[in-house]
Amino acid sequence: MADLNIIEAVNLALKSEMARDENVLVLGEDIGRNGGVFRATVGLLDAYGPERVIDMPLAENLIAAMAIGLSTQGLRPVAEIQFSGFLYPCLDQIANHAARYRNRTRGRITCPLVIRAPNGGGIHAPEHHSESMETFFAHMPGLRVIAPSNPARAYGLLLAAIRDPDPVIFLEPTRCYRLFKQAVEDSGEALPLDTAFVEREGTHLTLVSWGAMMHETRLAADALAQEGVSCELIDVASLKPLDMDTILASVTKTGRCVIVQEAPRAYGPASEIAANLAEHGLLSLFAPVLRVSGYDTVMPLARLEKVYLPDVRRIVAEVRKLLELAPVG
Amino acid sequence: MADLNIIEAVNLALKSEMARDENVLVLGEDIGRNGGVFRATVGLLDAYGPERVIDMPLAENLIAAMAIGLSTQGLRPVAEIQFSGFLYPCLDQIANHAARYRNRTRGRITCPLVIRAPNGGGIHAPEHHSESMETFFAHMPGLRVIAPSNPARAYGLLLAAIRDPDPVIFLEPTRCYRLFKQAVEDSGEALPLDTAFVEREGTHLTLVSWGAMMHETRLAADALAQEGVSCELIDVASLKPLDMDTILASVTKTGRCVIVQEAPRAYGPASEIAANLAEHGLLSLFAPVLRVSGYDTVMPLARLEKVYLPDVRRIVAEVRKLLELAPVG
Amino acid sequence: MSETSPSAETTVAAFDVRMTRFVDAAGTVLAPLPAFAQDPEELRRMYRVMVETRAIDRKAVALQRTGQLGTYASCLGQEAIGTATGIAMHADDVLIPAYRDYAAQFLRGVPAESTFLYWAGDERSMHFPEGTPSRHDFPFSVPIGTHIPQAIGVAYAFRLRKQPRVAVAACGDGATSRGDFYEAVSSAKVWNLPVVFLISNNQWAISLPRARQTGAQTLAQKAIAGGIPGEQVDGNDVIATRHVLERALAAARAGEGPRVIEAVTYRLHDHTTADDARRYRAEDELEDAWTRCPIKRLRACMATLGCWSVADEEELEAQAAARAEAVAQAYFAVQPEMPQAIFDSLYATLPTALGAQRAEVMTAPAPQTEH
Amino acid sequence: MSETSPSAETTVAAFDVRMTRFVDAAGTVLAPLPAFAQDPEELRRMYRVMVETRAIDRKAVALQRTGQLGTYASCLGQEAIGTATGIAMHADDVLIPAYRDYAAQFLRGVPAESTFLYWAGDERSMHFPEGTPSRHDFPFSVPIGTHIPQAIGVAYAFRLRKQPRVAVAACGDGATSRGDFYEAVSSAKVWNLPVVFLISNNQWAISLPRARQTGAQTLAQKAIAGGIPGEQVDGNDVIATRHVLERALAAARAGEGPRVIEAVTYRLHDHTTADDARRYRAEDELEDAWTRCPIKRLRACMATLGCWSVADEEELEAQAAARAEAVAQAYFAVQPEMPQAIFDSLYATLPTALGAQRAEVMTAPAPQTEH
Ligand SMILES: Cc1ncc(C[n+]2csc(CCOP(=O)(O)OP(=O)(O)O)c2C)c(N)n1
Ligand SMILES: Cc1ncc(C[n+]2csc(CCOP(=O)(O)OP(=O)(O)O)c2C)c(N)n1
Ligand SMILES: [Mg+2]
Ligand SMILES: [Mg+2]
Repeated sequence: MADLNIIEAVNLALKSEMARDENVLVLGEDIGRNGGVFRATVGLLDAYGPERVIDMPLAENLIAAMAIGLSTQGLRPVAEIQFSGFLYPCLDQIANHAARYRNRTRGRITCPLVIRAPNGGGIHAPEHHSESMETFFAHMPGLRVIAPSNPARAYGLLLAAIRDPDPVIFLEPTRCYRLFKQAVEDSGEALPLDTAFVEREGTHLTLVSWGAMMHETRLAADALAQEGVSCELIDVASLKPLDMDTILASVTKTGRCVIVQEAPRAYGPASEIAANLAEHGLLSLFAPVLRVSGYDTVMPLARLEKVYLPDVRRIVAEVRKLLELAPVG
Repeated sequence: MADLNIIEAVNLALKSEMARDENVLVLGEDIGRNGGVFRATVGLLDAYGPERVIDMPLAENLIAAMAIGLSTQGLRPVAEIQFSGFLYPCLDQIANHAARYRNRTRGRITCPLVIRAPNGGGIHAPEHHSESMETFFAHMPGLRVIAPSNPARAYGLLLAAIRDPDPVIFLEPTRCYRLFKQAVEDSGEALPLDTAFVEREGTHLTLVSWGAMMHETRLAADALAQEGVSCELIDVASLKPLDMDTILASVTKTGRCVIVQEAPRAYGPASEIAANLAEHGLLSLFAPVLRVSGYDTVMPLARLEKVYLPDVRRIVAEVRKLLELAPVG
Repeated sequence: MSETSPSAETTVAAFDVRMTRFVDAAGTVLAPLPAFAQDPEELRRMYRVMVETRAIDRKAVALQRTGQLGTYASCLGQEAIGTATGIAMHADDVLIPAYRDYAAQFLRGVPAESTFLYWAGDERSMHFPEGTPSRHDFPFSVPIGTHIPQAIGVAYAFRLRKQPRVAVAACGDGATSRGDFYEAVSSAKVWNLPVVFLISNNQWAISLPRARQTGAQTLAQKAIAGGIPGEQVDGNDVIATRHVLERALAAARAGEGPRVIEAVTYRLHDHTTADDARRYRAEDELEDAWTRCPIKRLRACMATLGCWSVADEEELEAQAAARAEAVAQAYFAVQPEMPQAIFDSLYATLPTALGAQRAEVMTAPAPQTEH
Repeated sequence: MSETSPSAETTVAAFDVRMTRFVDAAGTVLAPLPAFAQDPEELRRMYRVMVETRAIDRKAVALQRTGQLGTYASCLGQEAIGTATGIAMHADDVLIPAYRDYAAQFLRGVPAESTFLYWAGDERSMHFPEGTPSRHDFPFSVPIGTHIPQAIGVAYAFRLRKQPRVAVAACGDGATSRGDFYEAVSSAKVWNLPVVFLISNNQWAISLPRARQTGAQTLAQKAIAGGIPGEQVDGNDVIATRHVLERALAAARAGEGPRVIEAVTYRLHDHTTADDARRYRAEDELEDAWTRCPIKRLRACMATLGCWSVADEEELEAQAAARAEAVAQAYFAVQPEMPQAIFDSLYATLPTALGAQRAEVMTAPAPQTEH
């Protein structure tokens, strides 16, 4: 049981699953000798050789297509896309092929692949390195979309993603890669997909988030606890399929909900959760469902990225606003 | 003033605007001599010549990129993408470039371009021809996304889109291209962007839709009127920016809302509207906000596409369900 | 501008593109035939496949014209390429086809009624029968060219597992304008993969003529961008097409790496039944193209070689018509799928979250079979 | 498999790729120099630009190392290409650059402090000054290669308007693996566009060596896929690079169509300041590459030709250091933007729907300038 950060947990999951299943292979740009620009694949080349650790030419569309081809042959490719903004060239292959082969061949051809990528900003990276890409994938039928928020979940959910017989998009929280450590056991045990995690129980309101924003949301819950506000904290973890049961159960109890996302506000993932609450949870709601989100702006370059990013201050402010509208107790 | 169907209205808008502004040009696959696979560009080649009516090689990424290049030089390209499923290869250029040049050059380089494409199914077309693509664009900051539902709006909104100084995605309702006619005057007058249209006033509930589903929704409103249910009917028309003011004003009045979309349910456009209602309209709502939508399945091939597509029956059924939960008067 | 002295410039690489043809349009044999073509039975076999394919193809068009089938893409005039492909490939090779490669699919075990079912809009058409070579194969890819880079993954899997198998990725001339095509060609040699890129250049991509698709003089030369051999073949000469395909497949199987083949042919039909080529294509061009028809050519060649008679022709015509009719009947006999089928192959196991949607569909009125 | 008789195959197309070099690594002149290079003042000018660019580049790296700049991509070793480009282009041509083309940008009027500001993460860096040639130019495109097909649209606009202008689309070796690159090359000749594709082949794309990027022997030959001329040039020989660029630009301007130039060079720095090339690159390869440094080469050449002295060198070094320091100071002097700037250039007019978001940002605590 070692204390690992998220990138180390990802690395451990890859190592562990490559050892367990020789059909697992990794591909991506600079993932071999260089170990990946974030070091997620460090050590894999030495351990498993260049045939299973494939340095790719600079073409994300090819990476996605090759992963599809490999997966149709029963291999379990785990592709890395270097930065979130470079996922766009993969969308055609993923929507038009990976997510469809099983359905369109009525089960004959399947795509057990994983596409991993860092997601979101906050590390002062160059342009196009800081996008939040959840919505694009979560709206595509036939996929699974996972967004882990801590090392243990990154490890357990990545194992689950690799073992899943269908294509999984695995969006890792860039800014949390090295932010904190957690004890992670290399147990080989996968966490369940399709399941939201109630991270902390509370009574006054439900705070929902995933990925990098879980960290800010957790800190906000801590701050609010100081003020006597008891937050139930939910890590969505699996954006598609979305575990609304867990969220609804919580909101039924608390009657208040704030959802925190880093993606631009309009047509973002939080809207899907809020829409479900407006449909299935309306009678339990004491107050409007609020979304704390990135703005509907292009992701700013480093100097202004903090203006864009939701943070503890904004989350706490929204919660206070909510509590003014619908005071507790 | 001629009676035109939607495709004729699109054609008229293109003709009219090419005559008015020599900077307008059209590009796409088979749009020249062939007049486009849906005939939207019929007659343009003869009228304006091959330099302004550009038959493109088979590469949608190139079409988007070329449109961007042209637009940076002060031209007003209107690109046609042949079928909705072939928009995916454009997403990279649109998200990473078209939607950003103005912002990232602080106003120096701009992209006054339009990308037109048929959107949605229902015409028994082959695979990948029937997708609903709104969400992908509506989530991208820096864009406008328009989805006209009738000939007059197709004409007026397309003029507005071409004249707009920013990139506009113009999603046309495939199944309504030839479904009905309407008197359309070639007035050269653009309709306002950013504006939802209240198509019919009503008191019991608000029905919201856009594009092809407006037609089914209108028919459902007719059927419900027979039963004495008075529906206010809103055509969103501009999905981005979204005119929530008009929708909220209506729901404030009716207290009930059903949103109809053809796209898959999860993370679809209706969710954004519902989320806004859950945030800004909660106190007016007598009943849950319901979404009638496509299912979270791959768009089925022709034989089962009707199973997927929302229709009058499903809309009426949802409305009845709503009225059972919150009876009127 | 200054004149460059010759010594400032040196040639660092040189390439050429060759074209193979054994039989000309009149059926005349131009060069000693490859071994397989010296066996009359082989010639008759290839001819039979082409004629039957054409009969089935015509039946599909007829069904569409009478409202009994959806939009259909005919392979009229391109039967030689599919036939050569289906014969040249080994059973456990993988075909990643374009939508006019019917003959190849039939030879690999796809029942022709599946083809009809596909264009009628039924996903079961792509299930392909167990126990046939087609079981390995990909369905058609409607988004043009997007299947081609997937062949890189398929061929990589063969190499990784040291299997003597080859992936054949087929496409049209239009597809070669796409980044997808190029990214595959550009990278295939990096891993020296067993993959053959087969272009059916039928001169048109819907209404865009080949010359306006790209500045390249040949499509074969697009191979040079990936440092791999590219060659042209007369795609209306089934002997030549089979010959170059067998050669390329053998080379790939032997570890000699990838190759591009441009089979030069002509689309004798409209693009699909939804198209009217008279809008954009000159009648005389079409008439001229008919003189190079692959079926006519092989028949003339066989007649000259004395291995095909009028009686043979009549018998085959009758057989082919009967087969086409049988295919239509088999197609008509297919019962519609249940509505919930749209959920049942979406994931290996339907996620709980989708259970309610599936249930809703099951209570909806049953769909009627439409064509 | 049968033996093919020679008569069955004919050659239908042939191509070659040539390489131009005037001055070798030691500075020896190999062939009569082009006219511009016979003027010592021109040689000194090019040398000065390269040396100043290197000084500014080193300053940027130093600022990054001391936490005063974000991730930075150095052009160390590639100064000749940017210099040649900036000189060869006309003022109203359009440069669609890659991120190591600093010298070209400086020559076209981009202030070096803008470059620093860009890597610090400030969008104003791409506004470029009015009245300079750079005003026409594109900013860097971080998504590798995606800017290249945009050049097709730019060049098309020139042709449509009958303007004698050329678009220069620049990229690295890695970018040539992308469909974007290819779709531009493949289509450019369809309209015979005035566009020059300039590849800076610096042998590495982060950690991927050129040989594993593509099976092609040269990158210049990728031009053949589009039926356009492709040539190599020694990208560390500023004279040769300028010569082939001027020739290509003149040809494009004269209506002779598009061209690909592969400038062969070497990335002497890490990929960016966030990279450590020692992880994947052999030290001796780097040492060897230093022997071909473009600055050293031109200095040796000028010394031989007698138009550069030790005193000249010392004076230039001092000037360049002063300029780099001045650039840093100008960069430090830039005041931070206001938070609402993230809304203010998003649309020509901010949609009403976004007004509330902008207002929210204005009431938030002001951001601090960070590097
Ligand atoms: C990505 C994409 N864009 C556009 C289309 C519409 N379309 C279908 S077939 C076709 C032309 C294909 O030409 P080619 O590759 O030469 O094949 P052919 O039809 O001639 O066999 C086009 C443009 C498509 N199916 N996919
Ligand atoms: C689409 C895309 N994928 C990946 C990256 C990450 N990345 C930045 S530079 C680079 C290598 C570029 O190589 P090359 O084109 O040779 O240019 P060089 O850096 O050598 O000048 C990569 C992979 C990117 N910026 N864009
Ligand atoms: Mg074709
Ligand atoms: Mg490079």
